Amino acid sequence: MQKIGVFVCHCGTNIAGTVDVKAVAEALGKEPGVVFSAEYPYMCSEAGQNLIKNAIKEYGLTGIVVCSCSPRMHEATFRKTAAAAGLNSYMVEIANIREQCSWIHKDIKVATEKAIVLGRTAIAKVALNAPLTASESPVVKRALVIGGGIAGIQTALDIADAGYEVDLVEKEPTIGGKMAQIDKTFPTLDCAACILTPKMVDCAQNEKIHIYAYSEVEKVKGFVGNFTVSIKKKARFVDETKCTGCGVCTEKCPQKKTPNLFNLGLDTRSAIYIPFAQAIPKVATIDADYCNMLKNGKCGVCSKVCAAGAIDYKQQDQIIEQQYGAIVVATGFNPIKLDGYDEFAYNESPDVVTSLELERLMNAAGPNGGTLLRPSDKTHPHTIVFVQCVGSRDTTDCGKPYCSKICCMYTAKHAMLIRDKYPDTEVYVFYIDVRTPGKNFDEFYRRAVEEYGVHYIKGMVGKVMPQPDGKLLVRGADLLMNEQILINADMVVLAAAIEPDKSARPLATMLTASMDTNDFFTEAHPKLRPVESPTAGIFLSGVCQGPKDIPETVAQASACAAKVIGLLAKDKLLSNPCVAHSDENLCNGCSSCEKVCPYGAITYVDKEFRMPDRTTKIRRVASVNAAVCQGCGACTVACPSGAMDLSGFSNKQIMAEVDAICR
Amino acid sequence: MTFSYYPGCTLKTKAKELDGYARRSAQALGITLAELPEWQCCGGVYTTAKDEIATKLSSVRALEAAKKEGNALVTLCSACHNVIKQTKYALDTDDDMNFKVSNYMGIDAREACDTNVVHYLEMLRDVVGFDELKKKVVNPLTGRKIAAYYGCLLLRPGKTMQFDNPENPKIIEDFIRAIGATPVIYPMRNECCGAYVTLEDGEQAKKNSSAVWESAAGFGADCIITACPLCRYNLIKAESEIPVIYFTELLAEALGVK
Amino acid sequence: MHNNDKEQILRSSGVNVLKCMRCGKCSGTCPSYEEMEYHPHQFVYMVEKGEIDKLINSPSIYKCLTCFACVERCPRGVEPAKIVEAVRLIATRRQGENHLKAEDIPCVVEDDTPGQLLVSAFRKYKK
Amino acid sequence: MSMNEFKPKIVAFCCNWCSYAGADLAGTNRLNYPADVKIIRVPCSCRVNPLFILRAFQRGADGVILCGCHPGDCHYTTGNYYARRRMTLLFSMLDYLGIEKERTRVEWVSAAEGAKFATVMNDFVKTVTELGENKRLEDLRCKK
Repeated sequence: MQKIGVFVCHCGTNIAGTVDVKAVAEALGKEPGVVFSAEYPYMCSEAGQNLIKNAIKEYGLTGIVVCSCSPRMHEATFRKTAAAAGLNSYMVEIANIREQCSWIHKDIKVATEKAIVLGRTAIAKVALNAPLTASESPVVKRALVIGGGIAGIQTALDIADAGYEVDLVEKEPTIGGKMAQIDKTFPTLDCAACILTPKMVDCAQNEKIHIYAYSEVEKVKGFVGNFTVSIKKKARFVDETKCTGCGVCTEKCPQKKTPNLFNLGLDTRSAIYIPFAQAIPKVATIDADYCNMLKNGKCGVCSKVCAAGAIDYKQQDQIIEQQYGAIVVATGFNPIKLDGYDEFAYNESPDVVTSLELERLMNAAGPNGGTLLRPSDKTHPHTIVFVQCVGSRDTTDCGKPYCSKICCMYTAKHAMLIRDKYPDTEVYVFYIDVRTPGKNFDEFYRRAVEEYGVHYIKGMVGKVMPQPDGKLLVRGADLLMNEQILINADMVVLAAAIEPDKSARPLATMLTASMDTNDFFTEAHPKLRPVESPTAGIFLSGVCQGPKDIPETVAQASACAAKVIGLLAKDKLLSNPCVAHSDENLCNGCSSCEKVCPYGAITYVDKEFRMPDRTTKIRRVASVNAAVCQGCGACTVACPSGAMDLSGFSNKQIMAEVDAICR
Repeated sequence: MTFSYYPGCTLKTKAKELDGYARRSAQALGITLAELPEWQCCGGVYTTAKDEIATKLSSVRALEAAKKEGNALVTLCSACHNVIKQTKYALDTDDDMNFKVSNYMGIDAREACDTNVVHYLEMLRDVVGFDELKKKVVNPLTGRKIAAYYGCLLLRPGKTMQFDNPENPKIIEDFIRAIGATPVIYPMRNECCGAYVTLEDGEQAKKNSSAVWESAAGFGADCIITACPLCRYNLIKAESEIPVIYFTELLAEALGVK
Repeated sequence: MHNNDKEQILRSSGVNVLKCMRCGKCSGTCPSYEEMEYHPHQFVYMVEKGEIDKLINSPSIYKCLTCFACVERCPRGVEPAKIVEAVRLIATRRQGENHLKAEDIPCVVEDDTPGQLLVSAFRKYKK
Repeated sequence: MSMNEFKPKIVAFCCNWCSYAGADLAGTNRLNYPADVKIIRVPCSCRVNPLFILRAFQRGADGVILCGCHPGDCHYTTGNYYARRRMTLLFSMLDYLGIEKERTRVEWVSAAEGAKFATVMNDFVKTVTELGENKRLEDLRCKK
């Protein structure tokens, strides 16, 4: 005989405001099997939980239903409550009367009726619940970090510091990411390379960190604590173990017309290259699209000049398979393509550049050795116009609806640096809003205006018009003056919106980690679990989760590492007991379930059965590996004989729910 | 290949050369332009208001007639093209508009107007092909530096017109290359000439139009070509120092049918 | 009265003025800016605030070229030109006397005036 | 019973990872949809046995909707593909039995698409309401 307790939560006024909680408790109290029914302002509070515990003990409850917020919120809480009172934690069901009832309906009568139906449904289900016990699975004490920018570097260093092995996968030939391309950092103006490169060296020297540069993740299998990942090491055509990074090959290579991607194509390099002086690993790479030897077999200069004999034109991509307990995504960002913004003449004039291109133009290791010159004629620019929000906060097809967050600050930085180094250059910044939340951020922006005399104009540029004399005529609105203004500029700098790296979407599919509509990874909880993906064992570091500046990225990267360490520190993980199981007496060994299982959790065994006539017979039956099964239930539907069922979501339970709703 | 053809009123009066050269060139290219019977004036400008129905009916009739002929509808004047194409877009996307027009006309408007509206330039690009056109040129205009003037009507609203990239179009430049001349790229090529405001405020239109031809001339163009009679009128009114002619005139010249 | 006008403008233009984020790109792009008393971004804002009469009585409504540059470049899809048109329609439909009268035409027409100009102007300035 | 008073019974199966979270997000954003929709949480859209849907119609449901992660985004990699195929077959069989195709639906709603969830539900309820009561498969013996 079931003895079910029902607990209706007011959630302050969140539920009680639109649902008559007393009426719900009263109606549900009359349901068959229910022996106790109560309501309380906050069921999740200590007092509320005590109410549940006392009722379980006092009435000897065999199952409880909590009518409250979404199970995604507090199912775990109430399971613990039940367990503390001696009830199996899987004898708990939640009726979601907040997110799926009180918050979406305004009419009290309608919402109350619905809440009763939802409660009734949960009661029908819990009456068929069975006690479940979680099994244990081991944790592989090794982490994978995907992306070698500042986020990935920081996460890898922190995990390694705690004593765990870390593999750092980077798709480019060197780690460093976007920060390596940046000249100075706000709000302190220290040099990005000076603070980044020591960390890169730390990564290379740390025994616990293994860097897979020029590599990509190919395939991911498994689950939290025990992932199996295939990493593709792309052919560099240079043996990493032999190359000393001397750079002679890059000097002697005759193919000098290769676009220098590290400088965003603003200058050229040789076909065999080391992206920048402080690259880690400092190993040459051959660009197969430009190398004459690889393209048509004519050249071989690099091979002749390499004293270490590291050049290997026959090198192939290599697949490495490795086990991990946790995976960190740190895939970062890129500025958007500006093809949809031809009104700013970006494709037409070389003197219209993005902010990241300006970083390279101003960088001492950049194409002009740190002197700011116009790309078109290499002259010194006297008037520079900055345009903010190019593609950010833009709901059209070519833009991004979100604020890219970093542009206001880096533009203030650029403006300030230019005014500092070239006081004869006038700098105009068109802004919609200046957004500077952050420590010392607004002070920084104000310094640009008050100390450096940067002209901030509230308004937007409508069009940039290249002139026959090479100038750029900028037409924009000055909303505070209520004027349309024309500025004859030498250069225009566009603060292009940032977007998640294109590799993130296929990676998310491999990891079965969810993403939002902008291709940023979603966090397990937007406030309380910001560095974890909803998929167990997947963690998020840096801009792949949302726009961030460097201090925020580093903070999140360390937070992410802490979560990974917390996981790796465990020897065993309790696994989800809501897994499939097969009734051997019904199973006919058809293999339908095995074919649909995405995890390979089902195998077939030959088993001896006693027949009614007292003989024995060997039959082939399905057997589920509970540690590998993730509980999707695909097999339960595929099974033609009805042998396969899913604990926690059994056929009978779901049927009972359907019945209760349709009653 | 046969198309229904909507010339529009100005092409019958002040812009006869735009029409005449277009017909002769089409013939030379093996395309038949069958003028719609009893077409009515498009109204010159599209009224964006959702509660304006009557002003859109002449375009609906043109579309319906073309559909009956079973042809795509070719337009030449930028204004006619803009008005008819926007009307078609409104019928396709605005249920209320479609409902009202259908009731008034006693037809299922969306269905009855389901025909492609193609500008003459689009026809050259997509049906003839600029490569093919190049082969048919008998009198290439080598050495001529020509500025394409798009104005606003062909390009905008970009989502509706689907003509070319509204901020950096290239169809007329490609056309110029096909007839052997050199295109001149200048930033004002997609800015407005002042349009009908010339009746309201002649100075304003003159200012707008001057900015256009001055920009083209500044980049070294020796003439400007357009598809719009009003653009041409305004530029000439603004005392353009370089000739402003219809693109069909150059086409006819290049094909040797001028 | 004001509210009726505002509703009529919103309905006939189909524009959601609340989408505007006040960037001013429309006014940064408008070829008639200098000639206008109220500028494209002000049209959007003033309609939102219900300041319709000021707009109706301003010559600005006859300055818009319907060139759609503001519509094309607006990052929020607000379509200011459609707002200007809707305001102008309120004025021309209400006035009883049109902004452009048939008897004005002969003195502005010259030999080379294209018919396109006359029909366009009639459509924009007269009901 | 006049059309205005008719309140359809609608069963929505939502996968735990995307669509149930999407429904929660619709709630968090206070996006209204009719109370006629009652959600059953399942681990994955592929857990939904065609028998559950038949049972719902047998017990008098007027519409059944199945929501899962977008194709390619399934938490279990391939579950929603199985669901899609199964439901295509089931729905055409139901259509043959007289349960109009409009009464059954598969929709992909991600955890970020609260607004889509509400839109889908509003539209589905409207469609089913217009179709009226489902009498085809209802087992009157199940009625009290």
